Amino acid sequence: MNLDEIKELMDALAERDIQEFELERGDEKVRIRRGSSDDGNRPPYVIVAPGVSAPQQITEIPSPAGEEPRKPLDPTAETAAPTESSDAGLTQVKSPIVGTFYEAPSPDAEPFVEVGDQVTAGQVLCIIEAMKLMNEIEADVAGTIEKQLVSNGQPVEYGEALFAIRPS
Amino acid sequence: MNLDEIKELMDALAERDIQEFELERGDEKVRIRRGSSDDGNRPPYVIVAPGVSAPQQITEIPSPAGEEPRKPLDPTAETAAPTESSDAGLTQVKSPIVGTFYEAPSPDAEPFVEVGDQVTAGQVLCIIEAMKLMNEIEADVAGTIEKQLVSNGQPVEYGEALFAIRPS
Amino acid sequence: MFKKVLIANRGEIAVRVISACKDLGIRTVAVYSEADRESLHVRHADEALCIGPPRSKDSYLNVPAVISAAEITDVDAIHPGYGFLAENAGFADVCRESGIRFIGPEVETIRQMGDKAEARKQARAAGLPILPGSEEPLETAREALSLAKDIGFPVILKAAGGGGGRGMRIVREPSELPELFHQARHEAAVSFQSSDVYLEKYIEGPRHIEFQILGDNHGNVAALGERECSIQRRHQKLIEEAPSPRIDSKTRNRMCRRLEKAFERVGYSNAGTAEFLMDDESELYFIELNARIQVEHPITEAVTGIDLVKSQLLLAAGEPLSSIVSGKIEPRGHAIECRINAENPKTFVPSAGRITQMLLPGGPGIRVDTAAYSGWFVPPYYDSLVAKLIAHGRDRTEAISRMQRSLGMMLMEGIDTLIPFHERVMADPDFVLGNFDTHYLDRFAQRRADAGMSRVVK
Amino acid sequence: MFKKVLIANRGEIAVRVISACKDLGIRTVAVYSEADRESLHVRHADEALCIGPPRSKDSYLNVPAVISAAEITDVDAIHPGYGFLAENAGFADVCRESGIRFIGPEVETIRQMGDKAEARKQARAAGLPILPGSEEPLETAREALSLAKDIGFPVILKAAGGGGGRGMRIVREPSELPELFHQARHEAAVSFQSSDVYLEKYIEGPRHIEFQILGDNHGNVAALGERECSIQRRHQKLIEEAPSPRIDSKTRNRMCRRLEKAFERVGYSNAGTAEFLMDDESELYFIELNARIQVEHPITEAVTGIDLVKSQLLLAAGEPLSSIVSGKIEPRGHAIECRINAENPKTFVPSAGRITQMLLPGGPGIRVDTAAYSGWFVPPYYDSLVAKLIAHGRDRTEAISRMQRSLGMMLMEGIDTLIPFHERVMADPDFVLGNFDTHYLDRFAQRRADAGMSRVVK
Repeated sequence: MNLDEIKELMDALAERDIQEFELERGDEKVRIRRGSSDDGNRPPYVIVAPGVSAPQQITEIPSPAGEEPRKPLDPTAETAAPTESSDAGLTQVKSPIVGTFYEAPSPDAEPFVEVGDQVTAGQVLCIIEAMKLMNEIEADVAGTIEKQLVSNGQPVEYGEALFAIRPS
Repeated sequence: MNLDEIKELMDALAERDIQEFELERGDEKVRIRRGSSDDGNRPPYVIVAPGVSAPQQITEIPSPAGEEPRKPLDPTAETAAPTESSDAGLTQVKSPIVGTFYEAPSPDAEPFVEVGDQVTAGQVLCIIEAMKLMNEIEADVAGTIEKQLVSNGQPVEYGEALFAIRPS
Repeated sequence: MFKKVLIANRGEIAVRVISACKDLGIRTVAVYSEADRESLHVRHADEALCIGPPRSKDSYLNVPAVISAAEITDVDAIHPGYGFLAENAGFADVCRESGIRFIGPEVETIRQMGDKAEARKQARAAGLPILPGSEEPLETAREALSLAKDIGFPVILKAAGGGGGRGMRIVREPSELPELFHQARHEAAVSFQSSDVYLEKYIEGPRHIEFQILGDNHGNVAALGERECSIQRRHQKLIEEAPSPRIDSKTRNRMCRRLEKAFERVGYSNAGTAEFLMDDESELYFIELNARIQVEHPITEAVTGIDLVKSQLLLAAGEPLSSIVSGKIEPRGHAIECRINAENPKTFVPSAGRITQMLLPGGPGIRVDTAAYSGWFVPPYYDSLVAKLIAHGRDRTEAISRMQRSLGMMLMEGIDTLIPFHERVMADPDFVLGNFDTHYLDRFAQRRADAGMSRVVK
Repeated sequence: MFKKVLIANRGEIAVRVISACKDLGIRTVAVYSEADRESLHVRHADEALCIGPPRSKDSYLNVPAVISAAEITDVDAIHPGYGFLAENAGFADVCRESGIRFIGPEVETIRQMGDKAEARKQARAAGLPILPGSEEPLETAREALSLAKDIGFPVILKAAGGGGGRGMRIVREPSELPELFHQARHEAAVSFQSSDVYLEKYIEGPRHIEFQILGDNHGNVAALGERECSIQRRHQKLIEEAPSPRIDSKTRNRMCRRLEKAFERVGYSNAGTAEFLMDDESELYFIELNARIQVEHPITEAVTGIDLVKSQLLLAAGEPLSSIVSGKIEPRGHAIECRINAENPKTFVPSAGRITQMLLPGGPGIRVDTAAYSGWFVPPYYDSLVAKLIAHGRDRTEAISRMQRSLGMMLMEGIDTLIPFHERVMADPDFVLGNFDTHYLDRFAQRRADAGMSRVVK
């Protein structure tokens, strides 16, 4: 199915007021959902083969200390998080690298930002240290820091959410 | 299924005010949902891996000669068979034992019954030979023999359908 | 060689026999009950026939149904697996009359070995060590005392008609004997309508040791070494290993040579297992012979490199033993089997149901024999064994670590299994040191209960 | 011994390394890309970290991400598996600088062995047989002819900068040489900006033979015998076996002793594989050394009983070789590995997708190494190997019959796999007789195409 066909399909759905559509054919799979999503609480659509969920539930989130109990890693959790009603409209700043999170430029300095601060796009929010290199992480959008999701000195993996910003 | 067929299908759904539709056929799978979604709590749609049915589809029906191709054994077939429209109202006489089916008491005798015959409950319909013993199989109900499902001299397994009777 | 074999069994052993047939290019016929329509043995066989409803007596134990299935599929031979019809001399007889080779010993041997007193007599005549005791019922306490002194204490008094512990008395001191003798006779008389009582040497904490036997149709027998099967719960083996941590090479060789002589004398053919009790001085006493393949045969396969089920087929077809066993057999490394039963790992209550997800471990030294798969419904009608996990290593330590690792990497979701139980045993210091006997699990359970209790008290 | 090891890999080899760590009681850290969130190595490791997006260069090949992951999880060592960072001297160097043990040979050895010309030079100096040829580029056809006559025809002319067949000419007769020499030089000049051409002995139908090496940090090296890996498609091995059907005990022992001397000389430590070409007179010529564990290591494990990955960990931790290898190593039985790739069995086109149902074979002599499971989505980003099926038997015949049987009993639905391809090879008389070389699959495909054609014509 090429792009034109997909567009045609979308038009067909709109004309006929069809809300959801799915097609699987060999390797190809298409799924379309129309209209306003008033069902924000609904978990994101996930294709779950019956078996697949099992191993995931048992895999663990990294805990460098290796001692404290680790919460189960749910592969849908990450995408699900932003859709939580309280998080609606929030933008997450995620770690682009594996490393250690620092909220301040040096141990005795003030944090770059605190919850409630107004930030501008491009403003430095924190540092991720990887291989002795300090990587500054910037805000993608202007807005208000609503949440700091990791604590100072905590190891973070790739894609881990660091801050939630309410865009202004 | 091509795009035109899909559109036709959507129209058919709309005309008939059908809310949800799903089709699986070989590799192809299509799912369509119409109208406003008020069922926000609905668990996410799950595509069930066809896994479980797989081994069944490959198991084979016994073929004592061991040479001719064998049709796939579908575990649901047996229960499905009587619900076919043409078979509605028919009663199947099944083999209570494993053995060889004989339609007549001896090779040169007439068959016990033929298609179209009226039979009474308890009337002998055939013989299943097992371990040199001839076991007479009787009709459970009175009625008309509509079908003879195995042929003379054919091996039968436990539960295999032998005749279809339309009860009178 | 046979062209086509019917497997009169289900589950992992049916799959195992089908595998051996495939290795030899033999076509296979599976039989199944209505509850086993989705079972793997049905899938893997060349042909499959439904032979009856779920209950064993109507299907897998239904001799006419099995024989009819064999006749209409025109097979040369039937492999009975273990359990069901495996040691049924009547069935073996019907096979012979129907011109179908029964894969196992001759009918007469099965019958003889099925009678424990007769088997004991044969063993004694063949020079195998048996538990010392009275051959005839004892008339008086005095007679009993005299014999007990000859044998040495402790001894056990057993009702001749007995079973289930009734009419049974363990006697540890000569002074106790007269009183206990009269108690036993009285209880025997009340329970079994006969006051006949026998006396036998009593072994306090015996180990269960068994030797694998293979015999051909030409008078040759080989003993392939032992398995230790002391980890049992209510006489159900749960963990087996080969070799035994308590049998040295010299003892093994001596016993193997004695067994070979003894079983050549009775003309034993095909696979068999001689079961022994071992006391704490490593003395072995013959108890009985199982005239079939055992559940735990893979551990012997691991340490000898000999495919026992393939051997059964070859031997039944008349092949000489020399084509299977050549030269002296020394166990190579160490193998352990854990029986993964569909049972609650604490209460041992069977757990039928659908397996929603399954992961089988792999890697070096790991073998899994199973008929289960992701999505399969474990039926409630049959025994609870759903998989056998076998770990083979260069020594016992490596075998244990591989077993621990693979238990941890194995998953059967949707049903309870003994996997957590086995993990606990593998981590138990007594197991690791080889300090156990057939009462091990009682103590193990007790210790764990005590530990739990004390934790609660604190 | 290490307390915690990070596995810088994915798929079956990551699971394999985790297994070896578990056997030694070492804690494990898995790293994974976003595409591998549901992968088994993530499940089986004690800890797991996402290190980047699906593409390998952003995750599994991303040195800073891997090193950071190792630092924040505080591991002692990193096992690189095969592929990805396994033979990356730069990565090994960063590990050393970061105070993390790289499980493999020393950085200098990796670097040396990564340079084929240098490796060849070292091998020659150490007395290993290499393909006779020119050490320097040849200036004139006359020079080439003279060398070719010394070596014997056929010879091959190769562009110094070459690759992909360009600038390559096989010369079968002295008379052809001048013309082909000029062609090769011209093509080399056009393609690689250098007209430099080398000459080497050409082996018509070489067999690919490789020897497994283990070395400790104390100067000791053991060669554990060979693997034959001639069944290849476009230089990708598909089927391997140990021992080679064409190497006898004497040749094996002689080559093992030579390799031990040669690699002790270069101070080789940890696991490695010396690759050779073998001509039709069973002469072996060294080509290169792979300084890592190989995909096909399980067949050596099967016939030697030595756990090679566990050995890597032990050796990297400083254990002496004598604690792993004792006495003379003779292969026990025969082992074959089939690579079950997620590929179309006829076109070899990779097939990503969800595995809807999976059955793994068991029984005697069967090992399956896989990271796949029923319900898993095979991602399209990495190599197509989804499982390794290893069959071990008392002899090659038994290994082949076990492989055939278990291929037939293995199932991976939802994706294409090479299972049917392997079934065809196992049934091919040339394979069964051991008559093959690295061109076998071309002939095999051609024969099948011809057979198909003639059927159509009729």
